[in-house]
Formats: sequence, C-alpha cells, structure tokens
Amino acid sequence: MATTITKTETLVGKRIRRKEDPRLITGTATYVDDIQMPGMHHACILRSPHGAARIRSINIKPAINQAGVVAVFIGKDIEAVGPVPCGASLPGLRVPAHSILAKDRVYYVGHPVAVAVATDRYIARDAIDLIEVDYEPLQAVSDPEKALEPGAPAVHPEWPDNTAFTFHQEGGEPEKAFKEAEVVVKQRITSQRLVPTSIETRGVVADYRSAEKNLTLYSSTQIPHLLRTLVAQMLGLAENRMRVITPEVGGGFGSKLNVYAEEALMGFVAMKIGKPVKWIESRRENFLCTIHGRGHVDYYEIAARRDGTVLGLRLKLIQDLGAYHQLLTPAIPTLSVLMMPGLYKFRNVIADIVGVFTNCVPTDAYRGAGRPEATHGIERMMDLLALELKMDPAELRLKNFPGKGEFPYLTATGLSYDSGDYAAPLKKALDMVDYHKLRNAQRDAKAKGRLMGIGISTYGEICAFGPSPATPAGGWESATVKIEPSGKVTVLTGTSPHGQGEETTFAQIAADELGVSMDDIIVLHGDTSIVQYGIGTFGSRSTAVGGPALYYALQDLKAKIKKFGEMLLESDDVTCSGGQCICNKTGKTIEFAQIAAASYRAMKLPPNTEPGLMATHFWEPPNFAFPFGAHIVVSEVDRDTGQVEIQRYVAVDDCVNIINPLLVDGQIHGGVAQGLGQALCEQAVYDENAQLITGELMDYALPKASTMPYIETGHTITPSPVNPLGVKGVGEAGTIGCSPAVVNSVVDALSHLGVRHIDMPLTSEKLWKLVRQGGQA
Amino acid sequence: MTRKITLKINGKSYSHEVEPRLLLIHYLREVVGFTGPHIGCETSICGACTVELDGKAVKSCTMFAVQADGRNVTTIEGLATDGRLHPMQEAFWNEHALQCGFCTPGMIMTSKELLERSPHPTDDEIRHGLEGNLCRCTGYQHIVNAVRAAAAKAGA
Amino acid sequence: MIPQNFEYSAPTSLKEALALIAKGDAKVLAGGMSLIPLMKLRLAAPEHVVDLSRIADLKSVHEDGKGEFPGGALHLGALATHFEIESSALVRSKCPLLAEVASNIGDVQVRNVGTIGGSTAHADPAADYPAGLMALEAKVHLTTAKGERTLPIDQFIVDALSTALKPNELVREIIVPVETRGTGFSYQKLAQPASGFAVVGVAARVRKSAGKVTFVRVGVTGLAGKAFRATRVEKLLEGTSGSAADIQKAAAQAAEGVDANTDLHASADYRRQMTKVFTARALTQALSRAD
Amino acid sequence: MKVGGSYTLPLLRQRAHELLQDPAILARCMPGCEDLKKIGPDEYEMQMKVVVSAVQGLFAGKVRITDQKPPESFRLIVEGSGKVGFMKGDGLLTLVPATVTTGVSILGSEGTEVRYEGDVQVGGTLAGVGQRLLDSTAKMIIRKFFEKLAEAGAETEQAAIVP
Repeated sequence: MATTITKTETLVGKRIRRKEDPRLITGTATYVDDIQMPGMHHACILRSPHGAARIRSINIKPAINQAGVVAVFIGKDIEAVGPVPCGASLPGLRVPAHSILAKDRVYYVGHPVAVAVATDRYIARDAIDLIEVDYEPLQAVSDPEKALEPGAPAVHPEWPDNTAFTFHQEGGEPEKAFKEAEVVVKQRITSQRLVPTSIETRGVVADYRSAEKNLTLYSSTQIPHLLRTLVAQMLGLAENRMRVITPEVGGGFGSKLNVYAEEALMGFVAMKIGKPVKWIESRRENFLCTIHGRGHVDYYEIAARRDGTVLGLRLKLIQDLGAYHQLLTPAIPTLSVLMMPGLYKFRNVIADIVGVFTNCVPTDAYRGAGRPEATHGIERMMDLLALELKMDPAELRLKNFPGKGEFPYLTATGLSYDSGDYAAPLKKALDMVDYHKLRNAQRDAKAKGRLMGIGISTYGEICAFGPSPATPAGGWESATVKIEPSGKVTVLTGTSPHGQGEETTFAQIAADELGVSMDDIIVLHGDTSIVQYGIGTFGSRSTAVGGPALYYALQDLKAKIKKFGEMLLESDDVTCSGGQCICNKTGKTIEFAQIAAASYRAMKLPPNTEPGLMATHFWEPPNFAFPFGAHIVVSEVDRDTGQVEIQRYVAVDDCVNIINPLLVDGQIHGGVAQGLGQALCEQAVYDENAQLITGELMDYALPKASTMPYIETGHTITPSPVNPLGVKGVGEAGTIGCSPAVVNSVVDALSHLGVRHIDMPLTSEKLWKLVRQGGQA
Repeated sequence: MTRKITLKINGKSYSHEVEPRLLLIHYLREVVGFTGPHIGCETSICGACTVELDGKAVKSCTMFAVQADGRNVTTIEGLATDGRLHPMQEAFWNEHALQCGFCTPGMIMTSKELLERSPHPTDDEIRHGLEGNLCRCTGYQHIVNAVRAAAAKAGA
Repeated sequence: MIPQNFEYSAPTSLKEALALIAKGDAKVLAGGMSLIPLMKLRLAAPEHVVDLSRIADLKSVHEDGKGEFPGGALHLGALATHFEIESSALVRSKCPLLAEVASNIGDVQVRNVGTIGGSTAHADPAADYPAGLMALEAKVHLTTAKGERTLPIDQFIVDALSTALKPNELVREIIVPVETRGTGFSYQKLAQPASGFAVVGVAARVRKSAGKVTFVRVGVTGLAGKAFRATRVEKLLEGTSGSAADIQKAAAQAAEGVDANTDLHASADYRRQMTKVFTARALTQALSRAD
Repeated sequence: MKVGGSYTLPLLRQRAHELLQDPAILARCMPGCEDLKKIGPDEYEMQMKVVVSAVQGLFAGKVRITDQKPPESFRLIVEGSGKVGFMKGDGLLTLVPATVTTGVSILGSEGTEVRYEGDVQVGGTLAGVGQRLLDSTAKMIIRKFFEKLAEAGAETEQAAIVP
C-alpha cells in the first residue's frame, strides 16, 4: 500500500504511488496504436513462411489492383534505404547485409518480403494475401550446434561455417589452475530461446511533411534518440529534420532496445505516399520477427580444491545469433563472459565464444541480456561442485565470496566490482527461510518419498550501462531541470521509461532536492524535439545513470537559484531549501516561484548569470554498478505428474539506496516472473526446418497469475561509491537471480535419484521422465 | 456488405454502419474512439482487450462488432464516474499493480467482475480468476494485492 | 489479426437459421471462441456466417422429467454459456459434474461467451466438455429444416474436429441425465500451460451401495483424436470396494488400446501415463463424494 | 512430425497396390482433392481443399510415387502449399497380406494391411499456430483416406465381379 504525499517530508525512500498511473488506469494513455491522424494509411507486411528460400519472383499486381491499396513495395524498391544497423563491434565480426525487405532470398520465417499500404488496416491485410511469391525452398538450420557441423546448410552462402565470430577471453592462469585442481566438474548447460513478449507489440506511425522535409516517427521504443540518429542515417535524412516521439510504451524488456527494419520502412513509405502511415505488429509477427532472447549452449568446467576453494573456470559458449545481427546481437554473449565468475573468487578463467548464424530471428538483449545466462551457468556449477564435494551449497558459496574489505574487487575478467558484502543478502535469505530447519524439513519430506528441494542462487549484476568506452553509442545520460516562470518544475530526462516509473522516482528526487511538492513537478521523456539527447532505458540504467544526471542538473540549478536568492534578498548569507531561499541574518524569505519569475523577467541579474532557471547535465558514470543478491526457492515435484510447485520464493536484493520501495518490489516481482518463465515454461521452439512452432501465446506459455508463487522480498544496503545518489539498478536483478535458484531447487529435489542437471524449461513431462527413470534422462 | 449496428457504450448510444468482419475491439478503438481496451494477441489469450458486455467480462478482440448490436458495452473509460475513480482503479494505483499499463484496462475490468461475482475471494481465487489476463511486468503479486485491497475496502 | 470478409446473418428464430444454413455453405457462429481466432489467423475464412446468438430458443436450460433418461434429463440449449452452466443452480444440483467441467474451461472471459453447443460441435480433441459428456452418456439433439434426430455423444463426435453434424444441421441442445442421488463425480485435468486446454482431462461418476462400487462412468479427453469412455476402467472398478488399490488397478487401463496424441506439450507416452494418473485422481475424488 | 500406423483393406495385395496408384482413386480418396492431373510417370499435380472443422485450406501441390516395388511397397510424396501454409509428406507404404477381421469383404477374410511410416513437414501459419492439433488432424486425415480407399475398393471389386 502506498503512502500519500505531503509537501515538505523527504520523499526519497517512501512507498509513493506513481504519477504516471492516473492515465493508465483510466485507459486514457496514448500508446502508438492509439494515434490517429487525418489521412493516415495502414501498412501490412508480407513475411516469409520459409526458414530459407530463394525468391524466384514476386507478383504484386493482384494486390495493387485492389480498391483502397495505394502502394506495394518489395525489396528492390527500397534498396537505397538501410541497412538495419548493428551497433556492436567485435574483431573479425562478419556482418551480413541486412536489407529492409528481402531481395532474392529469405533467411528466416518472418523475414519481411513486401509491404502493402492501404487506406484501412483491413484492406492492407487483405492485400498481402494477394501478393504472389514464388519461393524455392532451401535447406535451413535452426540448431546452433548442428549449424557448426561440417556440411550443415549455410545460412549465408558466403560463410559456409555459419560462424559470425569467435571471441576469446582469459584471465590469470587457467591451464595451471585446471592442472592443479583436486576436483574438476563439467556440465553442458543451455539457456533456451525466449520470446520477450511485451504485452504491447511493436508499432510505428510515420508522418512526413514534404514541404518541410520533416519526418516524425512515433515508435514503441526504449531508445528514441539513438533511433532518430540511426533511422535518419538509414533513410538518408538530415537528423535534425527527423523527430522521434515515444508514446506510452507497453513493455519492452530489451526487445525495443533496437532499431528494426519496420521503423525505417514506415519512414520510407510515408515519404513515398505523402501521407502518414501506421504499422502495428501482430502477436504472430512479434513472435516471428521481434528479437528473441538467450539461445546459449554452454560447456562449463570448474576447477576446485577438495575444501571447496574455487580455482578456475572454463567456458565454451555457443551463441545462437539467428540469421542477422540486430543492434547488439553479437555483444550479448560477451556480457555473459564478463560476468561468468559470478560473485566468486575465480582468479583463473578462460572463455571462448562462437557466434553462430541460424535460420531464425536474431537474438538480442532480453531482460538481463547475457547476465542471466552467466548467472545460471555459474550458479548451477556451484551446486554441481557442492554435490561433488558433498558440501552444503550455501556454505560453498559463503566460502568463495570476496571479503567486505576486498572492494573494489578486480575480477579475472577485468571488471572492478565497486562495492559489496556478498554474504549479507545470502545470510539474510537463509534467515528468512530458516535454512537449517528447512533442510531438516526436507530430510523428513524425502524420507516420506516427497520430492522437495531447496535451491540457492546468488547473483551479481553488471548494470548502469555504463562507462561510455565500454558501451556502444555512449553510456552517459542526460537531464534538464527547468523552473518555469510560475515556479512549476519540469524535468527532461534522456532516459525513456516504459513502466519503470521514473516519472515518479525522478520527481521524488527533484522534489527532495528543491523542496517543492511532487505535484508541482512533471517529468518528460521520449520526444527528441523536446528532450536533449539521451541514451535511453535499458540495462538497469535509468535510475543508476539518469538519476545522477538529474541530481547534478539539480545541483547546478540550485546554485543558480542561490545566486538569484542572494541578489533578491540582498545578502550573501542565504540558504536555499524547502522551496525557498532564506536570509540567515534577517530571516527574510523568498519563494522559488518569485525567484523564477524574477529570473525570467530579468530586470536585474546576478553577476555573470544568464536569465532563466534551467540546468542541463550530461553525466558520464565512472564505472558500471554491480548490485547483487541472493534468491532461495523451495519447491516440490509431483511424483506422479512431474509438475513443480514453488512453495516459497525469497529474493534479497542489494541495490543500495532505494528511491521508492514500492517500485523496487514491483521490479523484483516482474523480474522474477520472467526468470520463472524461463525456468519453468517458456521456450521458443524451432523445428528442424526452422519453423517457429511456438508461434503464438497458445503454445508459448507465459507465467499466469495462477502459476506465479508469492514472492517474499528483502533488502540489504551496502553503500556504494559509484554515484552521488548511492543507487544501483534493479530492473534485471529479479530475472538474473531467479532461474538458477529454481533449477537448483528442482535438481535438489531429485538429486537422490542421481539427477545432476536439468535444462530449462522444467516442463512436467521432463521431470516426470526423470522421476520414472530414476534420474536417467 | 455493411450492416447498421446500434449499441450503448459507457452509457451513451452509438450507431454505425460496419463491415461484419469488424472486430469489436477495432470498433471501440477506431470507430468510436475508446482506446482504453488494447490488443495484445490474436488468439484470445492475453485479455488486454477485456470489456464488459451486458455486465460480463469478454475479450473484445474475439467478437465481431455486429455481435454487440443492441447490447451494452462498458470499457475502462466508463468506470470512473464524475471524475471519481472506481475503487478497483484506486486499488490498482495504491498497490502499484501496474507498470507499463498496457494490460491494466483489461486487468481492471476482469478484476471488477471477479469481485462482483465473489466479493471476498481468497488469493487463490483471485489468481485463478485472472487466468485470462496476462501481465508481463508485475509478476501479478501487486495485482493480487490490489484486488484483495479493493475487496477489503468494499467489505469495510 | 484481421479476418476475411464474409456475409453475416443474425436470425432471430430457429426456423430462419435453419433456412439460412439449408444450402450447407454457411458457417455457424455460436460463442465464437474457437471460430473467431481461426478466422483472425485466416485459417478459417467462411463466406457466410450465421450468428445464432439472437435465437432465444437455444439458450434455455431446463429440466424435463420424462424422455431421454429414466431419471429425468437436463436440456442445455446449444447457446448456454460455460459460465451459465458452471453457475446455474439447476445444473449444480442436478448434474454437478457438468458444472464442474464447465468451470474448468479456458478463462472467465471465454466462459462468459463460449457455449456448450459451439464447443461440442467444434469437437476439439482437447476440449473439456467431451470428457464430461462421455461420462454422462449425454445425447446431442440435432435439427435441420426437415427434421430432428438425437445422437449419443460417442456417435456425434466422430474424430478429431469431426462430428456427425451435417452442413445443414444445427446442434439444438445437449441432453444430460439428472444425476441419481448419491452419485459422486469429479473432473480432473492436466492443463496445458499456455492455452489451458486439457493435456488430458478425466471425468468420473460413481455410485456405491453396501460397500461396493455399483456404477462407474469415465470419460477421457485430450488423450486421443476424440474423447471416449474408458469402459475397461469402468468394468474393472464396478463390483469392487473402491479401495485405493482397486482404483489404481482400474485406472491403469485408462489408456489401453488408444492411439495417443503427441504434440509440443506432451508426448503420447506422457499423455497415456497422465491419463492413468488423472483417472485415478478423478475416481478417488468421485468416490469420496459418493454416498 | 513422424507419422506411422497401419490400416487393413479388404482387398488383395495386388488390387490394393493398383488402387493406390490409380489417379482417379487417389483423387477420390485424398480428402478435399479437387483436381488431380498426371504430369509425368508417377507424378501428378493436384488441387486440394482441406476442410477440418472450421479450418479450411486450399493447397496446390504435387503427388509423386517413387521406389516402386509392386506389389509390396512404394514411397508416396505429397507436397502442397497455400495461403495458410505448406506441407510435405513423405512416407513408405508397405503392403502385407492380412486377414480382415472387421467389416464385410466380398473376398471373405483375405485382405491387405497397408503399413505406413513417414514424416510430415508443415510450414507457415499452420506450423506456427497449429501444433496442438497437427498430430490428431494428420491421423484423422490418413484414417479418412483409407476409409475412402476401402470404400472405393469394395465398389470396384463389386463392379469387377458383378458386370
């Protein structure tokens, strides 16, 4: 339950209900599909039904002849536009030419082939059924390991080995560590393809005014400014003649941290037909052509001493890239490698990534992006090591954390963990479940034949992307604060929140700093013509990078207010807080509103001071932030059916200072739900001909209210030097910590049957088979 | 090919010539302009399009506008009266039962019907009652809290 | 997302409806919960849709003392919704198994609109109703412009998505027996996690007398192309004391001789095993409710 | 998707084999087959309108017969594509003399068991959203095919015997 707000109390740290909610709960918010414009046309895209095929011919005549159809475009019409950009760079990276529409060949089911534009969305849909495409189907490959086998069908004929890149990273002396190890544990661990499935699909409205040569693009995106820069490039437009507006965005989870063919395509169409045009992705399309997440096959090895001290870590990572690189596709597995030691003192690590092309939709950033895969791997391996050494998994973990005094802690992969007390959240979680009692209860349950398990995972997360040298396109963030002449406050953030609640948390920060009511503050975002350049919302960065940018802008603004206050109060001993400046000698006060009015009226100005009250700050973070935490899951497997019941879910997170605990809980719950989805039920399945056979929500199982457990949250606070607010990101934490805790608990439930590892998702049939076969899969 | 339909939406009468294939959700959103109900899937799974038809929660994307001829529709826009939020809207706000907000109109409509049919539901009943509405942001916990809170408030 | 165009008729009487479908080229729309998603995906594209929802005659749910079943019958109009059946005081008291099955279908929005006639005529091999209807030995009352006929449910459902329904014929009502006092019942279902359809669903009815099981009916959905009555199970359990061992022994036969389906969510092997497990669960609960 | 099974026809093996090669019979027995044209030796072009409940698919495709070992076995390859997707079935049919246990055969109890084993690939919308029903529907269509074949066989036998 939220508290209501009064003016002068401190707001940061309070459970305040959100400023963005009134429009959302009344159905009056504007999402992209809610936009209507005079003369607006509708586009519908014809997509390949084949995983791989040559296009022999396309006949658009029957479609173009329909009443209401104004245009049909195919690949050759739009050759001048593009390509779809890849923002990641790796040595030797092979980047396939990624055209807006397919030319003479299609590379995955869903590959756009033609676009029909009509006066009405029903007519546009009818039109694509009338386009005749003659395909010559080719052999396709969907399994990344099979794609690496000699003789596999080549996704791109020019690269018959299907290898987009290899990447090697090493730290310490891994070979020596493995040679000297007393125990080596190995396991193949997969992290399946997932469909991000924001409940709002993607969508674009493009409006081109030819007289001014101005293109306005409304897009459901997480990165309005980057989108403007890149789409302007794709279309050959001057960037300052393009405006991107991000209306309300119905969820992204990384899938809208991208630049898609359709965004440039709609710009192209609007310019061609001279009318606004709208394209709204159907759910079928969302499954087929919006990026997927994960897609790992990992081979892990851990070297350790018999006493449980970890020594070395080896990883061979096969990343299913899909047919093309989207914005960050090849970069995602490199994040896994950076984070592969988890929270443990592995001083010797070696990793090799192979990025593999398949005839599937590209993978890219999906909630956690690379870190859930890494955490899943290392946390599963720690359990396997504990099993091998017959050690308690909690004890093994506690033994291998760096000590509180070892921060900043430099990892073998070259990261500097800013601050931490990794034992604290784990100990708190163990207390919350009463661990020793719980283990006894488990022994009793197992003695009675019940399959009860306890799973632990700890996680560290690299977030707050990030220092610019380590982030494609820059990792800083921007904020502007204005006090309007009437005294009302406007915040412009370069982040692009879409559910995270920064309109509220940023207002809390500004209200505290300025001492004004939250009601007097509005936070604007997502319009490139209103907001200064910004990077956007992803990678748990909005509060952790956008927050400090706002904080510094507020400091600059306060300094200016003070100058005006001193001038107006005719004193050099002035304190500004609580929405006013006070002269410490006379006690005379002046409200910010009066100061604002005077600053804009500018009858008189303080020395070396410009009129107006506005400050902008671009903040470059000195480092990533590394939040951490621990999850514990208690589960029971139904012996007869293999169904898993999550009996308890405890998540303890250390994201340092919390601006709004209500919202942090919401982020953790939502993150855990997506982790549980991966652990238990979600999987994008391509068959051997690269058909996506979980092509809709009827076959792709999302967690439902009835399948989600109650989540108990806890927090520890370990001060961090990383930014002035002492905040770290929390958006991805729940997801990252979740899946290994769930799988560890289920493996624990079945371990007496000889089960060591189970790949996700833990479907009931899979578990039932293991139970029936006494652990032999 | 078109057909005239007349129906009440949020208490007001509307009449239009429509194609039989026009889905009720498109009619509400694009013809009449109630964009509160949303479209999240094609297959009647996600529930973002939920509205009330003659007092019952239905998925307006799995219904033709012609089927609603002569009937009463309530959308999320029809819940607040005289600028006062419906208790379920208030509860969703207080409990932080939404993040991106896209599923919220449908979720509120289903929750409202749930309490009308069962004023004092258990958590389990709430969770089962919301099976036809997907949310990808909240993990449902705050939604369950909101429905429980609205029930408690109504019972108080 | 967008269906193809079609001609639409909304008759207000049965006679009118039957005349409209007499040529046999129209598709009948009841609740639309199966048909409309198919039309939106353009897997179905009927040229003429006849919407039955304005025919008041087809909505009636009533009891009829004489006729189809010796103990009396409930007549469920084809347009009775799943919610109406789940919540009807009459159905809950006179045929509680059917109410329980109805409450397991889809989600509340689907139950508010989907109809028993529509579901039965669609004959989805994983639909819930057929399990209950098989266990109840229900009858399907069909009508054309020229005449009427009544078919037992196991003759009405022919195969996966196939029924004995002719193109010019409508399901008028489903007829189920008024339950004998003391009959125990249960519907147990393993739901597919995405769609909620039954991986397997088992409906059971049992009666006991003087410590013996005197009557058993078991209907199974989801396992095969069509729902069926597990008569082997029934025979094995009848005459026993209904102990846990008796139940297990009988339930073990539930999938015998059946060509089981395989899909993404469950292999044929798993479906068979789950049929046994859920048969045992349904029988156990039904016996616990019988007196 | 693997398919496999068997169906016993009340026909002698030689006759069953002949029927299974006869374009007129195939056209009649393949559910929804609207047109079957010979385009080469053992190769036919066809139009199919497959109706399964509300689902309706128009397919244009080809039927090919290869690996002929009359009367024991042959391979049947059926391909079709339409707006709802495409499919390709490739199966080995083996004909084994058998005893007919059900139904009426004018031949008494002599019959032929047709065993089939093969692979069905499906693409497009059908593959993406039809998973749950593919197996049961494929089986149903195969069953219908053999039922019609048995019917056609009985009729032709009758015609042969009763001039």
